[in-house]
Amino acid sequence: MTPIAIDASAMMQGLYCILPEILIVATALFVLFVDLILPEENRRILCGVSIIGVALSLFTVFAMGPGKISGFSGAVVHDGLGAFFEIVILSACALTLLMATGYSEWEGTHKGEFYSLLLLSTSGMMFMAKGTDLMTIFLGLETLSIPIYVLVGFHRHRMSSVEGALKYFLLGAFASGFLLYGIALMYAATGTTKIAQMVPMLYDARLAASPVFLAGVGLLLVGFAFKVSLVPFHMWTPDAYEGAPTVVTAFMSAAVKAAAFAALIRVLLLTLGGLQPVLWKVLWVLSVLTMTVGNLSALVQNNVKRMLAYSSIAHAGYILVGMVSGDVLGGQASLFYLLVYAFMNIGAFGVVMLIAQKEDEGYDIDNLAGIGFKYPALAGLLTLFLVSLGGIPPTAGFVGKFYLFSAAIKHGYIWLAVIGVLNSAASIYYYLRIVVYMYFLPAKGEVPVPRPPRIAFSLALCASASVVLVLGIVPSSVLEFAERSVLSLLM
Amino acid sequence: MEPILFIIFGAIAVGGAIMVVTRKHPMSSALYLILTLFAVAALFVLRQAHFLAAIQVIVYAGAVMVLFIFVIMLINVPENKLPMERLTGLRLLGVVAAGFLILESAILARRFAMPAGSTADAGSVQAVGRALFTDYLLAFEITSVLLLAAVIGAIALAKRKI
Amino acid sequence: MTWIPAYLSSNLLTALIFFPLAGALLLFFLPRENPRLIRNATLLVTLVEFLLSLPVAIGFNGATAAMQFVQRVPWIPGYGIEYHVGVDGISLWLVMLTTFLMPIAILSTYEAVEKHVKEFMIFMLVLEVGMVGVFLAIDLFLFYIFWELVLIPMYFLIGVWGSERRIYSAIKFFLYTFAGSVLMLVAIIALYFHHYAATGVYTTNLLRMYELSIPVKLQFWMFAAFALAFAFKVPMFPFHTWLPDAHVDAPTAGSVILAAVLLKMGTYGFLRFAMPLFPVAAVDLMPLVATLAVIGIIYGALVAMVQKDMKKLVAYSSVSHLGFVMLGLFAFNVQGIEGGILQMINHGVSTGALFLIVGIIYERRHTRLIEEFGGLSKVVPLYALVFMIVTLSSVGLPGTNGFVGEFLILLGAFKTAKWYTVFAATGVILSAVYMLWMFQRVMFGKITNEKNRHLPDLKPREIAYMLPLLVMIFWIGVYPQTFLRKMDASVSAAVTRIETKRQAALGERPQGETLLARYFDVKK
Amino acid sequence: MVTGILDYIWLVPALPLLGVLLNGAIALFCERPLLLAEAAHGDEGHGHGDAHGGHHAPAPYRKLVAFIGPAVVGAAFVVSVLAVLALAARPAHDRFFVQVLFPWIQAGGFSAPAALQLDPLSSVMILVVTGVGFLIHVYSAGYMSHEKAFARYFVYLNLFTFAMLTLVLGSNYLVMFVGWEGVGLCSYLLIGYWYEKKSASDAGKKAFIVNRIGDFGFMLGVFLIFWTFGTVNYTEVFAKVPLLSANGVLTTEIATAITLLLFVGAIGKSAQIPLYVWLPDAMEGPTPVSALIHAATMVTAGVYMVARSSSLFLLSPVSMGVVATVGAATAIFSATIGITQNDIKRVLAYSTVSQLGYMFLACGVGAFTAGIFHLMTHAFFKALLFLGSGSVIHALSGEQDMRKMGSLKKHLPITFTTMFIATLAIAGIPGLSGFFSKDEILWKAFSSEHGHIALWAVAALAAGITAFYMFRLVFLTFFGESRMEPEVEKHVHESPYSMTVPLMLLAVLSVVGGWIGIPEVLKGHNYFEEWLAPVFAQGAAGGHGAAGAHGAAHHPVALELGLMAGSVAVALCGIGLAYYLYRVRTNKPKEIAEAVPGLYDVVLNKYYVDEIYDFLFVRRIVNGSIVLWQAFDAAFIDGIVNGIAAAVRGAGDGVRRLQTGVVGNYAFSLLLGAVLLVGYILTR
Amino acid sequence: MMEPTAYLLLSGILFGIGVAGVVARKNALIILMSVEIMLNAVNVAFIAVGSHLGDPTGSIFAFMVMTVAAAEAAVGLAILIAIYRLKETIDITELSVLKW
Repeated sequence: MTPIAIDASAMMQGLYCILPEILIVATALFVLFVDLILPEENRRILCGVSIIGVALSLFTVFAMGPGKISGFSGAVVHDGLGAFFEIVILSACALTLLMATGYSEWEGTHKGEFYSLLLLSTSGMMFMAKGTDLMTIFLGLETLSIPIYVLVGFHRHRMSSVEGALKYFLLGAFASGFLLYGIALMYAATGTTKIAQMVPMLYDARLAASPVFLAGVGLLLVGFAFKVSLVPFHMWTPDAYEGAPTVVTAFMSAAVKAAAFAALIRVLLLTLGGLQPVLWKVLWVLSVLTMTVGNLSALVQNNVKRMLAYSSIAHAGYILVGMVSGDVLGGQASLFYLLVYAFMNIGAFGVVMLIAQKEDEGYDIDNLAGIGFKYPALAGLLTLFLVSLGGIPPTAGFVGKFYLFSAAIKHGYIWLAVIGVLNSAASIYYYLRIVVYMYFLPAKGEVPVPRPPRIAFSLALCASASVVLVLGIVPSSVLEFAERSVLSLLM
Repeated sequence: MEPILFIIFGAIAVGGAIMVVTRKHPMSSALYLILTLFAVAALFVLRQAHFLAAIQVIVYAGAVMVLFIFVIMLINVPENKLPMERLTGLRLLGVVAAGFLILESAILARRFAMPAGSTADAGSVQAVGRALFTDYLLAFEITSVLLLAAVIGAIALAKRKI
Repeated sequence: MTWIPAYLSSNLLTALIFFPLAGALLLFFLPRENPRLIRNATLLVTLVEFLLSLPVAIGFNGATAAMQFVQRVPWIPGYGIEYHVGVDGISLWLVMLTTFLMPIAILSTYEAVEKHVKEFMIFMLVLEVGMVGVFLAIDLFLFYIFWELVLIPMYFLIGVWGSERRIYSAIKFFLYTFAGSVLMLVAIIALYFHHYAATGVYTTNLLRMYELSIPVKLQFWMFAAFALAFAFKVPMFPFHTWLPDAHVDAPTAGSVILAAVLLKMGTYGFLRFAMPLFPVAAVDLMPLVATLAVIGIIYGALVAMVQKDMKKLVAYSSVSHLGFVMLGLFAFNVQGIEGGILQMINHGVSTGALFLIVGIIYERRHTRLIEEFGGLSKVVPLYALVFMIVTLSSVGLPGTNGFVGEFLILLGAFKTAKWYTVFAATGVILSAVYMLWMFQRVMFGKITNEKNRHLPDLKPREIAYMLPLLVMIFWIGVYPQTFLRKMDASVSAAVTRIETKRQAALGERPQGETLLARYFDVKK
Repeated sequence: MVTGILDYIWLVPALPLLGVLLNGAIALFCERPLLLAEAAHGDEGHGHGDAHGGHHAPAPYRKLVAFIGPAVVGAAFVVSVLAVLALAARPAHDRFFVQVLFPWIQAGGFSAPAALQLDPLSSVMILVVTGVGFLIHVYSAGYMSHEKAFARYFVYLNLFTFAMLTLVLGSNYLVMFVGWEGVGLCSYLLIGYWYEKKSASDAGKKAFIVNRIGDFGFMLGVFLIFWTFGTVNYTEVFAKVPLLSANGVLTTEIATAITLLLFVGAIGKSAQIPLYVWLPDAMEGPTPVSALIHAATMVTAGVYMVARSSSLFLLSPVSMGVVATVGAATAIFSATIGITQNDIKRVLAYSTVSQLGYMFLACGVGAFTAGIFHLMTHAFFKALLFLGSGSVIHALSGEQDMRKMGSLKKHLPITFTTMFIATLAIAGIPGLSGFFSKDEILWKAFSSEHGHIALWAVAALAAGITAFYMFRLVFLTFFGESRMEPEVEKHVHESPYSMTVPLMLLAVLSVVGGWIGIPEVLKGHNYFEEWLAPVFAQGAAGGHGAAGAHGAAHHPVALELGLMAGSVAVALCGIGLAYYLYRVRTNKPKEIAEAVPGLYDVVLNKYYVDEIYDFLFVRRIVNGSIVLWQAFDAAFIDGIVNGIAAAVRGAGDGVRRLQTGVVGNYAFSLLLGAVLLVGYILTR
Repeated sequence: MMEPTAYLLLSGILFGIGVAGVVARKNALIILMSVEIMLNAVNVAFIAVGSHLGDPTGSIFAFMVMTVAAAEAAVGLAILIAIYRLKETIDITELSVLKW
């Protein structure tokens, strides 16, 4: 029996490669520890600690640069794509934490577990974004999911919260089954779970056309589609989003989606580049269905949180438009959009969270009536985020959509683009409906007094707003970054 | 030898699984599930995956199912308050769809062109352990994070008072 | 242009676009409690903006068709998207119209807008940014951004400060125009990639696109997409139903700007984009466009005739007037197009003035129903005089601006499309019918409603903002050369470009090819 | 000195414009506050307002207005006379002067400068316009002196003069069109001067709109001219006629199209069938306005335009025929209506329509000179008639119904005398102006190559009817028993000098006006024809030979004299009949009317043309538009729009119902997706 | 050894049964158990393929799946307990406050 030889330098490189994740996990543990020793009143420190950890991690990501570092026998890789998504995920996490400072106080989520789970989930997302082995990706997915199931149900005295958690959990587990089955089929067809090893095999036309492999990819797609809530795998989304504590909803809508898309992009762009001729129809249909169903359902919602949930479904459809063509422009557009989407969506949830003062009740759209001129800053910010979600210039949402649809048109998917733009036109209706309530309608009775935002909360909102505006006006640097990220994947 | 055992244990597994999904009381289901798990463990043994077979019995049938049974007893829904299960149209459609899935997997299995096989040792404790601590070290570590999260989560959700 | 230093002239247009934005930012810091200060500050901003635009008009060289005062800065370099602005004879007067009308519109709100003055003014200024930008952008991407930018402030103006059905109208306005323009976005992107495929260069530069020769079938679809967006905006029959609602429910200043400038974005779009980019399709589809234009002219006039609400009447008259503009543009000759452009200006001045006039009476009586009035001439003679002049201008009486535009349009269109013109010219009769009828019912007769007996006549402020409009009415009517001269070269160049490109594109095609066969794969 | 005056020709329209500005300023700054104060005051004390209002000492500004208004027109007249003299001083072929003021509309190849053209034709017109116009302005100063909005009236009147002068002086069709529409506007404003009266403002609107229908044709004609000739300048157009008709560009069809379109304009402006309906209603305006606009000047613009375009008309026999037929038909048609009308001004209005028909008849048979000649003489005597009737109305405190007049001869001697002269003139009594011009038309209608015996017969009959109804008017008004209201009768008075002097001057002109065009057959010399010859020779040269101007040469002198005698006889018959019916057997008319009630009613009600138009067009269009608006716009288009919105919302509502809330269903959806996806991949 | 085809078929059947259980049952506990069946089915496939190829990946993947299954079971049961405490039911059709 030969002893296991450990290559120290490879080990070090591997650890360096996952340094940001290590930092996050360490923070999570540290938070738990602090929670133990901290007196009840000073719980706010937990949030501060978490934010510092996230900031450190984010700094590390930047410090590591976009260079390619592979680790653990090719189970993970730190490359441009990974870095990009880590930035998206960590930003989303940071924004969420900033907002959580206030939210936790109102809704009683100031608990070590809360932050710790949030961070653990984040680490799972990062693994998912960086994983190059289907196993890593799967484990990342689960690591991100399990804390989220809990976080959705974190208000365990609120029926809707727990119900959302149950639905999300049951369906999540169900979908994991499909994902695993897909991976198993892929493994059966190729004999490996490492994406890098699958790529060369795909030059073999027989494999590329093998039904087992394709079915595997299809089921893998189902698993991811569930996470990013593509129709018809989306059914959990509105319920879980509505039930979850709003910070968690914001976090889910941005970060979880980004992470799942990260994996999807990695798999689709890289490994499955050769499968594009087969899969584009599937993606096309999924994209159209997702956009349309999401928008149509959002149209008739009276609960702002639920409306935003459906809107986030529709946005998954838009992002998928970038994947249909499966080329650099599409990937890059998706990346850009995910980044933008994280900021605008979290921003929107943030404002809504402030205005609605109570979970389960405050999110009725009537509650927004008369806010507009009474609280101009809040209403203005929400309007900005909604406008951006609607894809109206000069906001980043517009630039993002512009590139997504460009990618489709470039490859001749004109109808996809047409359906996309018509969808975004329809979506304007419900985004503007919120504006209508805020500005055009008088309040029924007293205008609700929004929660006074803490400094951290305001910071999060301002940061989101500036990103939405700045990227709307000068998007080129981020676009180039996204392009480099995609290219780094393909090279 | 293997085909016969495969058929026996396969049939047990399938039969157990069918019983799991058709029993009214969750406790019956749980017991049938344990049966299935054992049958699957036996199949693992057939495939020379001794390590996994052991884990299957110890962890799965042992720990996880105990947890299940514990919860079933904790919740302890009286017989008459168990959900009334009726096969509505949609459910029927669901079962049909599941049937289609099986059909599809059958078609896949028929069309399956397996890569060339090897007789290398893949499932022994040794082989698995070696792989686990070299190539799959990261995966192993991530599972620890995963389990940590699960523990925290379960406590956060289930403990009586926070 | 020599008297303007180069460093100024190259930054002038940028200053012109963004100065109101700076003004809007300034307003943010003014105290909400002092609406008077806010109003005056806004007025000052718009006046300065107008002064800024004067050097453009004066320094503009009418002898050349080239873009002038050009500024070009890379924006999203990897994709060939630039911040590229410039002015030529086609856009010059539309920009001037915008800057000219803004102070007037602002002045008209001094008493009309009482709630949320600060926000109102900010939206007005942002609106101006969008409008000026639309006319100055030479880059398709930039153009689209400004094009959409206009929607939001207008949406708010209608929705917050409008009258009864404002919400319905605001949403209708927004969705109608937005739905149209997103299809244009698709076409813009498709054009962008087509340019790349043809030349290997990524660019959204309109001038480069002009040089492109687009396959005929593709032209059809792209033209359709562009035309749809613009037709919604113009609005052409049958896409016009948002207009009466939006106009009626918008506050006066909003209606003024909406009618005077926003609608022109549509016609301008046709002239700047749809026609020169896709000349074959444009010319081939002329019968369709002209038919819709003529229907619009007659239909708008007829429906205007039976309106009971003054604002709605004016709104429908806009449909009619813009039908003229469209007919002129699709004459594809210098007369028609120059007439069209001039008519855009005219419509801006006259209809703007009409809305102001309705607004003045609305402020006094809080109703716009024609039947509520009658015999006003006796109590408000000055108002009656102004109303009369504007009415005549709208009717197109020679000596006023309306005539010159209409005449050139019909003259040009007569060459290209005789029978269309014959029908269109009946609009001249009908406009007299509905305008004079309204004027008569409001102004003439005995005072039937006691509430009208003590209406005050025009106040100095109202005179102050109506006077420039009256001056413009006569200026354009009597000496249109000021305006025509500067657009001549650009329009001629556009006409030539359309014709040569069309000839080139159709050069080797079989004679007697049917239109259907040209665009669809129709087998005989 | 005289030659140099031509360079100041712009003063002719400019002076009235100056009047507009000055009077406008006065109206705005002096009159308006007064009127407003009065309106407010009159409001408080209803009954007393009237008693005092009329007898205030006239405000000083009114004198100024009364001076400026006529003075500017008078000055324009002086300039005109000088200019025309200067023109006359030139040799006949050189009597032509164009002054370009500024480029007006230029676009591409199109150029229409704001330019004035003085030639024999326009000089006749400006003399008539400024001359008669001046007299009417003077008259107005008296007639309107009790009106509150005095300055406003003169603003309009001056503006009208300006527009009319622009019309006749313009050197191209577009400038003519400016004047053309301008006079229409002024007509609108002046008819609606008493805007508080609904009938007045209705009439104004009607006039404008009907005119617009004509303008529609005119404008299309101009387009066709431009695209045929490449220019709209008179000189260039007419100069190109021979060339273009030679090389086939200007075919007879195009010429017909152009001229018929132009003629549509003329029909509208000059109140010919079928667009004459506005003119009788136009009598709602103040009487001097009727005299100036609806008799002497504006309504003749159509004739002027046809004459101006003579060289085009001559290219198209069809158009000539149409013009002549319409003219003749209008002449007889409106003359018959004139018989039955009781409103003194309406009789004159229908008479005007009828006389305009004559002028068109003249143009239609190629006798443009005769047309213009009649235009001029008609301006004199018809203006006189209107002013006279105005004097009568003035005297009777606004009474216009002839049935409530009678025996005014003794009360209003000057008015009666002058009006009687005019009546003789219009009836065609030899020696007076009307005789010469009308007779020339009749003769040309018979003799010209475009003419026809039927045209002559109709025209002659119309002449008889004219004589009849004009004398009916005179007899009813000035002779017989007084049928006045007693209250009115007390106040009857002869008008002031400012009114009677113009009457007298016009009477003189009505007499002598014709003497410049005495036909050669009467041993006279037709100076008028000679003066206009250069203008129409142009056209004749381009047309079918010199038919129009010299047609008479082909016919024996005796025939001409005979026809002349015949027409005089017809006129005398008419007069005789009128005498018989309204002086001798005064209850006969009633009997006749009762004998043929249907016919009488039809004629009395102007053949119900207004009602027919109303039924056929106005109401149809209005009702149709309401349907368009409510059914098409609101229901159909918005129905689609809102329908789409509702459908989308409905779809949304449908889709959301899929979200049942039950996890099993969600799982089913997921499963279905997976099954389909894998199924697609397998069956692909 | 046998070709893994039969195992794959078995795996498919087990998976299908699990799926049917998830779709057709109302009792959340049984649904959870059905999910476990699905995961086991996957494991069968992994092990079968892994042993055929002589590749430990299959085993390790199966091992990971088991870990995940355990974690999921823990969290899932915790959620069920939380729900039961609130509503005294684990019938999923009664847990439909959130819908539409």
